[in-house]
Amino acid sequence: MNSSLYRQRAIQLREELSDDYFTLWIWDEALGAAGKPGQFYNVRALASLKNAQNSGKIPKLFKPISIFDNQGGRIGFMIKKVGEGTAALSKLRAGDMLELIGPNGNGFPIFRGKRILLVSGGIGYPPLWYLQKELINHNQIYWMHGGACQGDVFPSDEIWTEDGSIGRQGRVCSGMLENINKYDVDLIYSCGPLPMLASAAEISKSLNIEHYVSLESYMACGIGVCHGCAVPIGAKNDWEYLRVCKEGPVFNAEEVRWELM
Amino acid sequence: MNSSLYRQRAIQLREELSDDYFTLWIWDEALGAAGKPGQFYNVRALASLKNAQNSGKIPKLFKPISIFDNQGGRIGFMIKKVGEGTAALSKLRAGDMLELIGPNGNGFPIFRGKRILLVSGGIGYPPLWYLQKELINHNQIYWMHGGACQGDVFPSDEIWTEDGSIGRQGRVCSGMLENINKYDVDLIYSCGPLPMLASAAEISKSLNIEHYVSLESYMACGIGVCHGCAVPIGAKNDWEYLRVCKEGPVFNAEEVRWELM
Amino acid sequence: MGTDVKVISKKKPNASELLRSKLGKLELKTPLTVASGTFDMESLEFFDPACLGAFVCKTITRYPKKGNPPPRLYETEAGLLNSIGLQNPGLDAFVADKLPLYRQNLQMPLIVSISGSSIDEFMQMIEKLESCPGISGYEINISCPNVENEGIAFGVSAEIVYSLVQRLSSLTQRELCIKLSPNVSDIAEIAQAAEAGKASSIALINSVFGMAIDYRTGVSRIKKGIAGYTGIGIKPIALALTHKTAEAVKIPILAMGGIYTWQDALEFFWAGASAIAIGTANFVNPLAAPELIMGLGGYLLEHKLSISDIKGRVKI
Amino acid sequence: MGTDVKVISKKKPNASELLRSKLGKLELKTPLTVASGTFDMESLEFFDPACLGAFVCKTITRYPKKGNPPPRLYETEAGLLNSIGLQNPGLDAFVADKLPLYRQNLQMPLIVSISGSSIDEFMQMIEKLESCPGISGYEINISCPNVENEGIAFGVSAEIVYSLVQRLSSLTQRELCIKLSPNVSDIAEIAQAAEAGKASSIALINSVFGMAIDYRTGVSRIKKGIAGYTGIGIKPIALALTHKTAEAVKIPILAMGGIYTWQDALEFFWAGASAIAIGTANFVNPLAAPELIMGLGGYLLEHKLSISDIKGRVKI
Ligand SMILES: Cc1cc2nc3c(=O)[nH]c(=O)nc-3n(C[C@H](O)[C@H](O)[C@H](O)COP(=O)(O)OP(=O)(O)OC[C@H]3O[C@@H](n4cnc5c(N)ncnc54)[C@H](O)[C@@H]3O)c2cc1C
Ligand SMILES: Cc1cc2nc3c(=O)[nH]c(=O)nc-3n(C[C@H](O)[C@H](O)[C@H](O)COP(=O)(O)OP(=O)(O)OC[C@H]3O[C@@H](n4cnc5c(N)ncnc54)[C@H](O)[C@@H]3O)c2cc1C
Ligand SMILES: Cc1cc2nc3c(=O)[nH]c(=O)nc-3n(C[C@H](O)[C@H](O)[C@H](O)COP(=O)(O)O)c2cc1C
Ligand SMILES: Cc1cc2nc3c(=O)[nH]c(=O)nc-3n(C[C@H](O)[C@H](O)[C@H](O)COP(=O)(O)O)c2cc1C
Ligand code: FES
Ligand code: FES
Repeated sequence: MNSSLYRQRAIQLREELSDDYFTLWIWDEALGAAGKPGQFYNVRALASLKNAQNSGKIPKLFKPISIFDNQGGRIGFMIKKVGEGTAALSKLRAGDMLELIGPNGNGFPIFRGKRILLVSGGIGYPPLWYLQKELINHNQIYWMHGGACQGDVFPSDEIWTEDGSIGRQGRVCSGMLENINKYDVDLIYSCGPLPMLASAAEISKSLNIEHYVSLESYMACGIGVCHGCAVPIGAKNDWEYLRVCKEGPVFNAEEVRWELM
Repeated sequence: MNSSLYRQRAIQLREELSDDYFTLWIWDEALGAAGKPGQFYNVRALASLKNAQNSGKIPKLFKPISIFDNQGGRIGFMIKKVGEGTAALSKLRAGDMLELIGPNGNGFPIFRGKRILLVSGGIGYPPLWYLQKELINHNQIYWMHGGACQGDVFPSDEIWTEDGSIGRQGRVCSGMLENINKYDVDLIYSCGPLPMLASAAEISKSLNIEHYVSLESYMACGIGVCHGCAVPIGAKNDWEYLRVCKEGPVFNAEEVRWELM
Repeated sequence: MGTDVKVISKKKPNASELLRSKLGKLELKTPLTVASGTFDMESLEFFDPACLGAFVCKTITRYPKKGNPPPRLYETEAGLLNSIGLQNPGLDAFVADKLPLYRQNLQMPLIVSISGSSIDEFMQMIEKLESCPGISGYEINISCPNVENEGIAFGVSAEIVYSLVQRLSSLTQRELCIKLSPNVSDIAEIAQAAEAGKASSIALINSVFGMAIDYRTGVSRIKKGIAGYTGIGIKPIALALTHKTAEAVKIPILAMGGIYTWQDALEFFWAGASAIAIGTANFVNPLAAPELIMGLGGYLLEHKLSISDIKGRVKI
Repeated sequence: MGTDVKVISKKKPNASELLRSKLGKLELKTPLTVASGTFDMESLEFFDPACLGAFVCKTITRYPKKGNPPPRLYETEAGLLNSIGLQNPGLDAFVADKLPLYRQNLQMPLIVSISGSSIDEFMQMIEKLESCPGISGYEINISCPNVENEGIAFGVSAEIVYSLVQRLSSLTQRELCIKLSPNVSDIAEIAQAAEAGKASSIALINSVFGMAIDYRTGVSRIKKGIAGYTGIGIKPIALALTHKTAEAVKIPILAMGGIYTWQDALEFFWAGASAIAIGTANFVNPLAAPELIMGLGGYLLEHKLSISDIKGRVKI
């Protein structure tokens, strides 16, 4: 059976990050060669359909998780437990099996010679980690990361928390303008909750700075079949619903019809 | 909260009997005083509804299980794994929690000074074990037990297996007439699969011997509320659907409308 | 008053006030009732009945009904199939034997569920029940999927529902709740017919048509074949139909169908229910009712909400 | 021949013969197809397509459709809510871009699913598609719950279904399969209308109306409110409607609704299906199709059964 898109892989290592965040590492050389920053996998803790009849347990959908790190086949997923699917993932330990579909979607466009601002919120962090590794040798990068509280923040150049428990207090976007000016930014990448991305997009638009966002969406197939993950993309009066899993998850911030989301 | 009918009790001991059969023992003095032979509990491996929303696991119905033994509070359930509910029970070990509703139903009528034949098939064994302990001091008892193969049989006076792997080969009812004559039987109790009970009832009817059967039925509430477990009981032209969980599970064999089951 | 709802911790003295509800003409101490056919006096041995706002009995018919042949039950992956066939002792036995028992033991409004095979039969039943004290209302079951040519026929035609309800409403001042079937093309139309006939509330949903077959033998799991499907698997359907009906009529809705937890209950209030009932959940968790009310009361208190704050306010 | 169904072990040379099926005018190598909107070329990267007897594409309409606003998906306890709104590029783009792709890559019959807002529109579509080679049949979607005043209106009226099907059947010699909605009072009547109009097969069921609400915020999980409910939770409903329809018509049935495993498939054959499709299961288990065919083939072989031995022979 040709299962190029579907795999089961054992967890090699599990790391605890903070209360709800953890990292799962798998090993697959072929996948290591394939995945690009911004791409994601649809993953699931191994669930069997075999006995759906009488198991009392109904298998659920896969969940999209970005590539957090890729060390030539050592692939990491950084995950936040928010609901059922991620809770099942949070129970996995080294040796347990992960089901994977992917890599899916288009990655971030990669440039050289830019002064780049990375803006992430909460679980928007992982795709930008992989991205900055790809960009770091040929660009200047400044990374702002924000979260609700200390548990939501991870290494970056500038930290914001809403409760002020660490770093600067407030929302991460409040500091964007300052840094854009300070570092003469000409390219922005962002990933995080929708309201944050919308604010970030407004700022970049007003300054006419190129800006790529990685969007989230509820997914069923994750491979472009069902059109369930669609978001409105295009010009104000000429947009269409594009699939986060196929044409996305990365879109040009200016083309996202934020007012319709 | 007054929960007289519903309890959670820890398993004190678990015993393996054969491949699919096992016994679970709990300890409850009040229940020990209450239960009579032929009564049953609706039991379930502890399942939580709390997170039904997002657990991926939908709690299922309780399953009726007879009182197999009662040693003044040390209560035993002898169980055969046949489907989902009993499979969940089969996974329980000492210390795990059992949910219990009961005791339910009416027990066997108890007599003295009788020459009794017990006839059981497969998992019809447990209620008769408890019953014979109640009867043994004041009656003469001969117990015939049958099953498909060696794994289905348990201590009794006479064993039948369909595959002949142990005891006499054939169906247990084939030997009834012989024993009825030999022991001058004037009372029969039986429990087992429906076809077996129907044959046994035919034999007792032809000989005009008093006969009580314990019937099985799929149950939802187990306490007489839903009428889901009903079976046709009464005279040939004047019967009604009675509840196995409430008016049963023990019925006079002559009143069971076998032709309608 | 605090003692009315014993399941709610005494530290939160207002939960019982937040839980007070109305269903048409009835004042309910809590918005929780039980689905006809899934709860009876025996069930009250599980918990303090104070968590219930009203008691709905198993449907009775003019004459005794034997019910359907067994097997009548089968549990599917996500719900229950039943085919009871409205087994009941008939109106006279109900009035003679059951009603006194209810009157004596229930500390809450009693709603009597009835079904009939003709408008006349329904009218006869109401007439007789009107002469009995201790009844707060009627649930008119025009939607049982397990009885051929009876009940269900009424449920699918708006005209018949209108004439039935209009006749019945002229016979009683008690709460008149019409229980609808989900197995129709347009439930809103049926609900509007009931409202036009002067029903004082709507109950929904009854069981959905469902079936299961033993894949090895081909034997239907339920003797009669097609049965009534209930439980967690029908929740999305019940919620959609509650919302549709709430948009279509002004009279209050007693909603049910797959409600297991207080979170489920809140979904139905948002969708437009004034009160809710649990059915299949009673079998799966005999303490479903007190746990639901405890959770609901706690949530309302914590968020300083009453049910009327959220009723029908789903954001779409 | 043995190589057609690679998923079946070579030691059992007859499984592929036992799996051969017919759906109306079509000869199928296996009785398994895919539910419209849940499977596309991308899905074929998961497994050897030889396990499929036919390919049903996502519904297309005469003109491009933007689709519904997000969120369009929500997973419930026992199924999936979707509200795609028939997003598709329209007939012309389909014929220009998609059809050549299918023709080039599919090694099996292609069934094109179409929907329209009027009988005329349906007719225009068939007329255009008739001029395109490489199409084996049409699935006429008169049952999508996510499009207002389009499709669904057809699905609930027997008269309209009759006139629609009668016109379409006069336009084509290809397989003409009418896909019915479960959200009707009497599916048998609609199926009979389709048969009278000379449909060559019936597909059922499309999604059931369903809804889910965030209990904390009251926000509908799906932007448009009421959505289409599919998956394991609708299996009992689909099975009941398959049985009802099989009793009512002679033309073959392509059944779907909650089919995940080969055991599910057998239940539908007993109930009267000639072929089956998997939809939501494709998302939950991308290998559902080959696993189903492997299990089904093995079971048929072991018990020396063909599908016609069990089709419609449910014992009630
Ligand atoms: C392209 C892409 C990449 C992602 N990368 C990562 C990653 O690297 N690490 C990570 O932890 N998460 C990532 N996510 C988010 C992750 O997919 C969701 O957290 C997950 O699907 C939630 O599933 P659940 O079953 O745990 O929770 P659910 O029960 O589905 O939901 C729990 C709560 O979260 C909300 N929610 C669920 N899914 C989403 C969603 N997709 N967007 C916004 N809110 C949602 C629900 O409304 C609910 O309130 C990514 C999402 C996308 C689309
Ligand atoms: C009063 C009473 C006392 C019982 N005492 C015992 C006991 O002491 N020990 C014991 O092991 N079992 C006993 N049983 C039987 C036990 O309840 C069933 O085996 C159990 O309900 C099966 O549930 P399941 O979920 O494991 O299997 P399911 O998935 O429900 O069924 C598995 C298979 O068994 C068949 N089946 C299910 N339930 C029944 C039933 N009630 N009768 C006949 N066939 C059925 C199904 O058709 C299916 O083929 C008793 C039953 C009754 C009614
Ligand atoms: C075993 C059983 C018996 C039922 N009997 C009746 C009945 O007599 N009258 C009635 O109106 N509804 C009856 N119903 C339907 C329920 O009242 C309720 O409408 C349905 O079960 C949906 O709710 P649930 O999903 O919470 O169970 C019955 C349901 C079950 C499961
Ligand atoms: C995401 C999604 C999209 C669908 N799109 C269509 C469609 O375009 N046309 C159609 O006739 N049915 C569509 N359906 C319905 C399916 O074809 C099928 O009838 C339904 O899902 C029931 O089968 P299932 O339970 O196996 O999923 C869609 C279903 C889903 C889940
Ligand atoms: S999730 Fe199915 S198309 Fe994106
Ligand atoms: S199981 Fe409910 S009445 Fe017996």
